[in-house]
Amino acid sequence: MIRITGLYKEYPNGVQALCDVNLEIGNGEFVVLLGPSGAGKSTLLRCINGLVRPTAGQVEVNGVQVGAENGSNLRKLRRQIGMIFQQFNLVKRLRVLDNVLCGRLAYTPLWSSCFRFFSRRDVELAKSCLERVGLIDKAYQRADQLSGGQQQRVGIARALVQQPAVLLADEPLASLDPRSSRTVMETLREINCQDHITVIVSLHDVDLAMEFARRVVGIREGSVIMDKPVSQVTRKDLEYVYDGMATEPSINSGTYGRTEYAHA
Amino acid sequence: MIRITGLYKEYPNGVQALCDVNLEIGNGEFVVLLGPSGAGKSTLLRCINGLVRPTAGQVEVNGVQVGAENGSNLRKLRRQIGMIFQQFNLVKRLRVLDNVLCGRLAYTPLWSSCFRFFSRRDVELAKSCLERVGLIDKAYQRADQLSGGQQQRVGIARALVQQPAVLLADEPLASLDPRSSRTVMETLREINCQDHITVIVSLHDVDLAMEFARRVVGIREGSVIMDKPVSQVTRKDLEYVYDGMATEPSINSGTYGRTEYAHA
Amino acid sequence: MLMPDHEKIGPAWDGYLLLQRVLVLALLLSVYVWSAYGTNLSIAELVRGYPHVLDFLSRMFPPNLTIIPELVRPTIETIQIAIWGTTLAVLLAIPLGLLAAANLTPHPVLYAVARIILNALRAVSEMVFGLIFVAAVGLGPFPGVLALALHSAGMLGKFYAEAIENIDPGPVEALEATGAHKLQVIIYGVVPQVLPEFITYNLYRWEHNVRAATVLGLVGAGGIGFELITSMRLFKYADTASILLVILLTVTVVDYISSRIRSYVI
Amino acid sequence: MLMPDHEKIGPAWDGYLLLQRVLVLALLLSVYVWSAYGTNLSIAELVRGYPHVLDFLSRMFPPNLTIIPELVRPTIETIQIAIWGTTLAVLLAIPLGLLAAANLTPHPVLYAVARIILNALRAVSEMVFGLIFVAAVGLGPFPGVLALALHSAGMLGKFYAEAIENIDPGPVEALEATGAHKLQVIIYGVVPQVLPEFITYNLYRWEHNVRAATVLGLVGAGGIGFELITSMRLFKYADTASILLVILLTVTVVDYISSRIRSYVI
Amino acid sequence: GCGGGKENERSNPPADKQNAEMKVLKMGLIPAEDQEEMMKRFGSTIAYLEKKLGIKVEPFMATDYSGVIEAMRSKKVDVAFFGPFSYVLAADVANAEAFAVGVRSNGKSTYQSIIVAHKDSGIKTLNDLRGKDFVFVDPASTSGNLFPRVMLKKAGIDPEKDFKSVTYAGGHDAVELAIKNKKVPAGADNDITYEKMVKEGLISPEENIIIAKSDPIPGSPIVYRKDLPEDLKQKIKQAFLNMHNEDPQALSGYGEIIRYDEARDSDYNIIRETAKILNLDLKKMK
Ligand SMILES: Nc1ncnc2c1ncn2[C@@H]1O[C@H](COP(=O)(O)OP(=O)(O)OP(=O)(O)O)[C@@H](O)[C@H]1O
Ligand SMILES: Nc1ncnc2c1ncn2[C@@H]1O[C@H](COP(=O)(O)OP(=O)(O)OP(=O)(O)O)[C@@H](O)[C@H]1O
Ligand SMILES: [Mg+2]
Ligand SMILES: [Mg+2]
Repeated sequence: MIRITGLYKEYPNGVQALCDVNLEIGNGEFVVLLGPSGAGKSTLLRCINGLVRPTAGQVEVNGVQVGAENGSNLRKLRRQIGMIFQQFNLVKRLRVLDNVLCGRLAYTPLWSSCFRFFSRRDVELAKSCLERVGLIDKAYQRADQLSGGQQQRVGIARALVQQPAVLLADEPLASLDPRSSRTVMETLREINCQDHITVIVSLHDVDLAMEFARRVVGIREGSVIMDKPVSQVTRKDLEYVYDGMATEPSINSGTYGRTEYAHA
Repeated sequence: MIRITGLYKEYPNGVQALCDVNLEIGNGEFVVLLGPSGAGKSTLLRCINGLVRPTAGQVEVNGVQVGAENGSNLRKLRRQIGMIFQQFNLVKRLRVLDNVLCGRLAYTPLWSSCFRFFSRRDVELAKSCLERVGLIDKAYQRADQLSGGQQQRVGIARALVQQPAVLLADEPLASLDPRSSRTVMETLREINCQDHITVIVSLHDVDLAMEFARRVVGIREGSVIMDKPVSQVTRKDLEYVYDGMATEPSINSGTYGRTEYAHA
Repeated sequence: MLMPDHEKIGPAWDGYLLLQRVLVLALLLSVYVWSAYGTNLSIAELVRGYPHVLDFLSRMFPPNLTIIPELVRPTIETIQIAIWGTTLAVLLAIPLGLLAAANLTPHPVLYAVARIILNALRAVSEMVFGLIFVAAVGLGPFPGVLALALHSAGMLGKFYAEAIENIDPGPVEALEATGAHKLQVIIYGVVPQVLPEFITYNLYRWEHNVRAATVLGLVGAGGIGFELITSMRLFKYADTASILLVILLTVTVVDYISSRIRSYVI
Repeated sequence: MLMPDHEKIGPAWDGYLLLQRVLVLALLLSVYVWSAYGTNLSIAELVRGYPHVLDFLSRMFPPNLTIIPELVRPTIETIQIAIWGTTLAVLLAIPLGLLAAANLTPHPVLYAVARIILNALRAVSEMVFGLIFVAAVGLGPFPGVLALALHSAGMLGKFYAEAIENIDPGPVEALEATGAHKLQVIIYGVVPQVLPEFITYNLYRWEHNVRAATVLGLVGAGGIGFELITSMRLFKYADTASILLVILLTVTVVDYISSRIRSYVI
Repeated sequence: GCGGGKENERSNPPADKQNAEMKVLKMGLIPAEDQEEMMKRFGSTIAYLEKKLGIKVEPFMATDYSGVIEAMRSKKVDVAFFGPFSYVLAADVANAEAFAVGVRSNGKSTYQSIIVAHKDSGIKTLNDLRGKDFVFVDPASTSGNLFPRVMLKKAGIDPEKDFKSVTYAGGHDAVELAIKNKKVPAGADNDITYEKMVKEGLISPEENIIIAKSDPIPGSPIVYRKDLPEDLKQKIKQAFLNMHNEDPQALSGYGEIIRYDEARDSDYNIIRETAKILNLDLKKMK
């Protein structure tokens, strides 16, 4: 259960990124955040696990207040919250496998992680997650030798290996081809359905959002301006979220911003 | 005119990223590169302006051989080739406007750029490009204070301000919302049509590719496996490029990897 | 010169900023002129002194290579001292540097304390530490090791701290978000990022400690720096030249090792 | 410890790598033990020397604050010398550092030459430079400035080069791709990335030069370091304590300035 | 005067156990002014001493006397070579006692400060120095600072007031070179360095002219800690005094020394008095 009440965030340079956000997300939900660039999606996600400290308002995850906690309590909370970053945030000089294993750190005794020892189980788990994102053959390469999409998938594997109760995904598909995108979204759905993991994902791909989400939250200029089950989301709603898309001439035949092409 | 013959690229770690690529792209073409993650799209684009040195083969741009040239000749060539990077590659500690102005460096006398002086014309041009990507209000902010999509648009503005003869765009839409994506693609089409600028863009969004491309090149495991005018591209072709997409269960009603949703 | 001016937007920018820059420049210029007077800078003097430099250098040639066998022992001695001096310094500097890094320090008070300790270690010259440790353990290489260790710790700690402040915060955030312990974040997120700098600083400091003639002379530890000073005092400039060659060799070897390790890590 | 092993894939990895690491560890350990013997390390000795350290420190207290007015002039003198010495060093080190950075050097030969020059500047101790310049321009602060400048240039150049090698190549590539001149790439792509390190190194070196007693003493330039040594040699430890306080004050002020400028830039 | 020896009762405990069963004699050597060469060839001297004393002798060569004095104060050094002024300090701070002094081939154990001027400076007498630049060696140097200052004072010259500027060169050699290169018209040095540099051809007596010489300065003494066991002190003293008879080899490598003569603490009172003339209050130096 994630409860966000009266959340404000103003960055030091004066940008008002979030403005009175109120949200309640139940356990096991699958929520997609939609919104134009700069709307505050990343900021909102980062407030949920305490990476960004709100100017005002509160975030509560499973009854624990984020931000009030610190030290080992905060760590315990974060251990349950996996995060996929928009800019990947990999440790570039570490190998892919080590990057993924980083997701297991919170489960590893301090002393043994100092020597870079991970349990055999963790290593197996990491490898299986790499397999899931199709990168097992790159396990021993340095992260900075990967293509954009490959790096993004490493970031996804790192979040999966954490086996969290809540998964925050910030544009996890940005650099992925349609097929990998689909695989990733299916993976997210799988862990959401099977393991009852709450998934909150910000997306720019409206089609995939419509297909996978069960609830859609629209954000614009720091405020939540739409919050509906996916079945009730209309074209108008989406136009409203992105503002002005309706005026585009190329929207036709009921599909959204897409033209037909030849079929074999 | 870009002529690529027998291009091979093997990275020092042994990865064969490109394998006998042959391509000819005429002036004023609008080419979209499609291909799964890790196919070699970025590598190919980077070979065209000489950022990656091929293991074998040649790239010729407007009759000038890339790589054989160096010093001021290479610079003159590169000045004509704008590039939008997948990972933005902004100078994070510079302001947005300065990042965009970097695109004018090759046109600025050395001595005056040393003191960070740009002509009034260049500054105006940079501002108009920022306007085009909708970021004029962030002009005096540091680049690292922007959201993902905003950073990407700064990278696009930097390439536009260069007023190149050839524009290489590596996933320019990755972090953009549908509306911004469309604006960017329209901008690319505009400069392609009006100024006869050759545009080569790698994309993951098949719909947009189909809508804007005039020619589609499919890459897989370092080889060109498809090269057709967009009108002749079939669903089968795309399945072939991404391999295995046909087996996905959710492809229906003639659209590609997309489900219908409610209409208002 | 490359200061970001995020706050200044719009037309006010140009005039205000120009004024500010002109003022800073004028201030800097006057400091330089003032210092030039204070230090009697004179290019003319330097140019006129040119024959004396040649005379000095000519007395160094040809280097007296016959003394090189005698230099082996002092060189090894100094290398050993520098190894321990630098290693102890590193061990001291790591915790201090972590506490003195603004982006990693657990508490502002700890930050301030760590900075003060580092400043004090650098302010107390190696000679003073040398005397203290001679009093404690007598003459020889051991007090030299201790003196070098303490002073070097001040320098290394400061450098570590500032290298850490420069890192990309992204990976660190990512690790924090997994719920990893601070120490784990440091080992997996910070260390790989600062490793090249770490190598640079430590090997530079080692090299510096090999050349640390003054302290080692003071504590009676001898070494290659001692030979250098002695040869200069005896006006045996041909010997001096040989000793400089040996030092150059050591420096070059270390520089090479450093660049190899770094190119492997970067 | 954190070496990447990209090439080793699969099951062969564990055993081979373990062996390699054990061997490296054993080697390192034996070097340390060997050096410990060579330098007569002994913790017992250090612990037993404890009362002598106290005796030493007690002779420093209370610091003789009455001499502080007399220290103002030497302090200002040294600050001036350090300003010019460091500035000249920076001017020399910038081109050398750029050439000695593997990722920026226009040609491997220039790289090698620049590295050799930097190594030589570091190998030739400040004392030797001091003697040369005394011969050239006579006693006083000016030869001190020159000696500090040359030696510091060797150190700064190496640090610049390695800081440049560590930068994110992305922005540099982006600027190269626009057809910008190499110099423009450096000013817009490299400088903003290394600026914080640049500030750290230069201010550190300035601080070091303020404390550079030996050379300045040798060339007859005096200054605060010279006062320090003199007070120690005359066993006026209460004066020594005061001088250390003055140096600590200088160091702290510079450290504060440095951290302010850096936090503005980072 | 302030005879350093007498005031040292406080740190003069009876020879303690550690001394009684001393196995190693630690020796601190400071190459003062003219002795660097000797220090480098000290091996035969060590061998001679070990034979005579029957215990191991461990030498430490230091470039600066303050370390050796500190070590002596904390009883980590038993025997040391000092310059005359550093001896006075050591007697005061570290309970040291002079017992022998080297005699040079000219039969003298003393040396002299000199005032040197360049031939082109037109300086012929001390009085000509007024209004000129002047360079001393180092504030703590006996022959390069203390004695020259007394000479000047006796000639009615106050360096701080009557000279255009006063600097310290840091080394005896630096003074001579500065004068030779006309960077400064005149300065202070001692006769030993002067002669050595002339011999090496670094300066010539025609260019660097000696315009004044000081009273004899007692030579650099060999000292031991006062609280060593009496019999050991005697053995050490005898070993040095008999060196030229028993093993001239041990003197060698030190071509200019022909033997060691006995020295007493009171020989160095002249240094103490000189320091007093200059208001260098040794009592404050604790
Ligand atoms: N570190 C920062 N400092 C200052 N302003 C920031 C910072 N990070 C983000 N912002 C600003 O806050 C606003 C919201 O940013 P956020 O990253 O949350 O947007 P977003 O919805 O994730 O956009 P995108 O889809 O482009 O990633 C933007 O206007 C951005 O410029
Ligand atoms: N610097 C590098 N060193 C080693 N291998 C690399 C490097 N850059 C890319 N590769 C490898 O080369 C192959 C092609 O990479 P490239 O970046 O061209 O792919 P891409 O088609 O752009 O993929 P994406 O859509 O994920 O960006 C990948 O397998 C990648 O792992
Ligand atoms: Mg975002
Ligand atoms: Mg790519």
